[in-house]
Amino acid sequence: MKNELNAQAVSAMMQAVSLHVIANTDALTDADLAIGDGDHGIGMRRGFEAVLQQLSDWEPESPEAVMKQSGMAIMSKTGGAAGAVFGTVFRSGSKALAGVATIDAASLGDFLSDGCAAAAKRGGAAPGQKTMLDALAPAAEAARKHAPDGLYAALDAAHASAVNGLEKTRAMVATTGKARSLGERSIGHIDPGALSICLIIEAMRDFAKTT
Amino acid sequence: MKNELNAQAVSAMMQAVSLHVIANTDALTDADLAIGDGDHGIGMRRGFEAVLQQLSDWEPESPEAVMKQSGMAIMSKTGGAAGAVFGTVFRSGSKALAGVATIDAASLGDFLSDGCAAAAKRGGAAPGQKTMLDALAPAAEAARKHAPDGLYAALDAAHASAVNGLEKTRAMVATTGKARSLGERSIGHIDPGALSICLIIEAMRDFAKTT
Amino acid sequence: MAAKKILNDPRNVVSEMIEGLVLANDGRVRKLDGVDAIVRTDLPAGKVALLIGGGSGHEPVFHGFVGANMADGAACGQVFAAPSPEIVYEAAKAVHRGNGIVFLYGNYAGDNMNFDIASEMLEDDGIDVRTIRVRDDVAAAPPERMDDRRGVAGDLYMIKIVGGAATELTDIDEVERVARKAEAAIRSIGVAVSPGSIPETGKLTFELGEDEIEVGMGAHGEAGVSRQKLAPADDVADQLADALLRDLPFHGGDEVALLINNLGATTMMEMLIVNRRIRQILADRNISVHRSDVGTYLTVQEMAGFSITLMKLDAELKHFLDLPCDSFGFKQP
Amino acid sequence: MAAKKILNDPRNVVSEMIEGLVLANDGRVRKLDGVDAIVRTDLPAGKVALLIGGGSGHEPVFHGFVGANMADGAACGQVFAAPSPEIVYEAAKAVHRGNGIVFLYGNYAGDNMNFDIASEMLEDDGIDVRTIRVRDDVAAAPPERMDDRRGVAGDLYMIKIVGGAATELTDIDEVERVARKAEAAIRSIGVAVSPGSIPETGKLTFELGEDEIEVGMGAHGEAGVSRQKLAPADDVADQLADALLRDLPFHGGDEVALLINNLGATTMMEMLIVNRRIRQILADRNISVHRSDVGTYLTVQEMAGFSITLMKLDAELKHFLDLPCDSFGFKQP
Ligand SMILES: Nc1ncnc2c1ncn2[C@@H]1O[C@H](COP(=O)(O)OP(=O)(O)O)[C@@H](O)[C@H]1O
Ligand SMILES: Nc1ncnc2c1ncn2[C@@H]1O[C@H](COP(=O)(O)OP(=O)(O)O)[C@@H](O)[C@H]1O
Ligand SMILES: [Mg+2]
Ligand SMILES: [Mg+2]
Ligand SMILES: [Mg+2]
Ligand SMILES: [Mg+2]
Repeated sequence: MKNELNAQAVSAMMQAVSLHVIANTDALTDADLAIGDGDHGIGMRRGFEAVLQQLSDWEPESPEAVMKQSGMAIMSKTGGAAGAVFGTVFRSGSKALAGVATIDAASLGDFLSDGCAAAAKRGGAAPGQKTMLDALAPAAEAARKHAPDGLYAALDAAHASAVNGLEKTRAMVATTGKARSLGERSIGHIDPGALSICLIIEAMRDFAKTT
Repeated sequence: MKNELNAQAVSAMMQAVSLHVIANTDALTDADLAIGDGDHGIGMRRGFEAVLQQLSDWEPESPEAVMKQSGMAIMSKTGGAAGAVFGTVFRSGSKALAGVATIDAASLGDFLSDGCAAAAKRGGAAPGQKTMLDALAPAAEAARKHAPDGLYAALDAAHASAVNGLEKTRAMVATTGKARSLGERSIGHIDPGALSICLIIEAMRDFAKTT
Repeated sequence: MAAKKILNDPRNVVSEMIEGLVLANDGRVRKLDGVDAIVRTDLPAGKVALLIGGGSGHEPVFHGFVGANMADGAACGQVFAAPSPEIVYEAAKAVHRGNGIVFLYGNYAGDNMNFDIASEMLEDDGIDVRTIRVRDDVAAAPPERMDDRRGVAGDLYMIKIVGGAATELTDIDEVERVARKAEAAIRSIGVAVSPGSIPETGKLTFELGEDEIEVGMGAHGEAGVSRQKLAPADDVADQLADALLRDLPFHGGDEVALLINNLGATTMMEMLIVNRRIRQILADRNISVHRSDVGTYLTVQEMAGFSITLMKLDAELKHFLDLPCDSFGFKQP
Repeated sequence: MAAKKILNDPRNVVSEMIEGLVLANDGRVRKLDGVDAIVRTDLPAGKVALLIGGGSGHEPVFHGFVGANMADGAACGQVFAAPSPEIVYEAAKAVHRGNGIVFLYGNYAGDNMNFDIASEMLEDDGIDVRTIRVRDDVAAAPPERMDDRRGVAGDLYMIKIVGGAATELTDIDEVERVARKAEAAIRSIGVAVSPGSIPETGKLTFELGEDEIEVGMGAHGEAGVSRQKLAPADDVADQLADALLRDLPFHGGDEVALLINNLGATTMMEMLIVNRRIRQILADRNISVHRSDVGTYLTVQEMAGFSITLMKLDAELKHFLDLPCDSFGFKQP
């Protein structure tokens, strides 16, 4: 378990994240079938396949570059609401890593937190509206709070908070995105984008554990 | 059991025929679903509902008029192949009744026989092509042959021959009408129009029996 | 399984449909009193008349194609049932302008007999009637038995061309000549993916396995050339194109019109993907596409599937095919 | 139950569809190299550009409406997914003729965000971009929350009007004024009878009981105002008309355009029967129909169902709506 990840390691981590998201395509699709249009899984797969393609055979100069290029790939290939918000998380979040040669728990927390703020701004939404923000915002907060405990511990806490946030979306009424018009009928279902956040942070945590 | 039917009785008989055909709408539709487009039942119902409407509240002057008006009603309301051939059977067959005040077994045989010839001419088909002719032609022949035995016996023989003809259509390959393109696949199914002929003659026979 | 549709009393579908169709034409067509037929309101005097018609349920064929440079009137049967001689006769009388009438319809026993009876009635009235039967479905019979072929989506191009000819040519012999030339130059074949149903019975007109399609299925669910496993779009397109190309046959250097017709419930996406492949095949054979139409022209209620039509063109056919028109079901600037 | 379609590799549907669409346009549009966007080949210099777009799978919306007097280009997303900012940006650059660009698309979170990102990129390049979001679906939210309303079949009339304005008016402020007026005057509502599916997943996007319909269903299967029992066509028409008429509201003396749109697999017969009823209702209220369009404009793959759109017209809107056009998906002589 390392506490610092250099550019190569961040690239390896993002490849692990991509494989994990892609492996869960069907679960994401099913979640979106329940309250949206059923394309979240294939959209995220397109985006993270593009991330894999971008990162393989490429020597990144910095963690910031890895996250920025990942964001660009997601934004250009995912499409839909997810392309814009997940692309924004990585592209805008990467600015928090400017000038750092390695990521540690603190900078990762900053990355998540800034990414979350940028996504909220982009979509004009706030936590509580049954979106990926409901998993990302508590995850970012937990990562920052547990930064002193090291990278793995911070990500583990972030993941637990994301999952907790995901579960809370079940009780929420969607007021943005395609689920919005479901109104009360969206109650009882998790938000697909929030599930994606859980998967992403889970893969980051597992990567940190085995590195 | 009468051996002669005057205009009023012929009208009553055609009303009984109409009710019998209408009561068998579903069976005719199902037969047409197997080898055609599935509308024979509703087509015959439309036609014979029009016959009922024509004959009720109308004092016919002759058996010929009853058959002719029935043919006109069928021709104008049934539509499809059945409208033309069944309309022709009654309209053209009626000419065999010109000048007669009552129908007996012999004139009924002439009616069926002339109607059959006219329908064959109209459709350019001959028995053996899996059409209503395969029930009508043997029925007409039997009616003529058994004319000396009286009206009921002639119609009973005609009905038996029609049913026998109907059963034979099962083994035939359709070479006209909508079933034509089924080719070999039409084998094993009865012809819907031939079933209609059986129903019509069956109702005539039953009427003759109870009159 | 029964079909699920938003209708009123299913016995009234045809009369209510005609009412809706006349309204959708915004004054350009009218319904005949008491007869299921529609005719143009702006019929020029002295023109050769074009009357089309057939069973309903295939909208926009036939009654959607009444208008200037297309048909002058349409006789409407009940669903999948040819119109009665009475309807055809009344419609013919209404469109006749003293210069003869061309009957144009699909080659089905029911239509042939009913239109023929009407034609005999009109001839008794001294009216000159010419009959053209569309027989474009190559799946129905081999070329030696053209008379056994059904009329399918080629109806559109036939109506377009004969409609143009009947507008511009004043001699009915000439209109008939163009019509026969067009009829000899057109070929279609379809594939069905799932069945349609007649509103009044609610019953599906045939059954197909979950992974089966039927190549050559007719416009009422009549059986086609082969029932086979669902295959990739390119393979299906290859098979259909092959059946068409060798039938006329079409040759390198030919100019054609290409029609891809939605039988009802097929997505535009599927049809465009098939269009892509058909265009590749035609390009490979050096057959040039003068015009193409991809859309919904002859339907079989909610049947899923599509058909492909190829028509070999010469300068005269191109001219009539390309004339502008503004009918309910087909508009051409 | 999985959907049954004739396709090649379902991951390639959008690229193959675009190829087929470009070919079906016979030279009037081209695809951008390496980008899922199409643009007119005959773009006049100096005109205000109109760029439309959105997820694919709704053909002919959006990419079928590119052509003279309609849109100059379309950015195509994957099925039911807004196009990425990159696609929108490249398409915008390709249609820009130095006089600013109007973005016109349906009001969905995904489209809004992706088009907004592209718009920021273009503004960085010094290009004037105006954004119009179609929000015609009254079922999505009450009038107080117009911003929560989705764009549905009203897209067609919006593209037609803004396309005309962007052709004839040289000042982008004027084009924007017309677009905002049009957008405020249009209302739609739909009813779904059976679901559609995304080719890549093959899964139906929702489930309905055998005798259930959903009034107000969105263009991707988003829930509507009520799930109810299958009812007679006249009752359904009454319910939909009522929702529309009281929303703007429409008044006696108004002149409107009426659009009845097939969501995919509904028969023309059903739509004409509904048209009949809607025309009766409008006549009863003394609302006159300037024009009507009954056809297939915005689909949701093989979804069965239809939508009704009413647009209140003035002389200016009528003028732009009635300009001739010849796009793949909408032709007007
Ligand atoms: N305004 C928004 N802000 C943040 N996230 C959003 C917003 N709108 C949608 N999302 C997220 O996007 C997810 C849906 O993504 P996806 O299904 O791929 O796109 P689409 O809704 O365009 O089909 C939702 O589950 C939600 O988490
Ligand atoms: N050429 C013909 N001569 C005699 N009878 C025919 C001919 N063509 C069809 N028929 C009869 O018509 C019946 C079909 O009638 P129907 O289903 O009502 O009409 P359609 O075939 O137009 O749908 C067939 O079963 C057959 O008996
Ligand atoms: Mg989605
Ligand atoms: Mg039949
Ligand atoms: Mg029929
Ligand atoms: Mg989507």
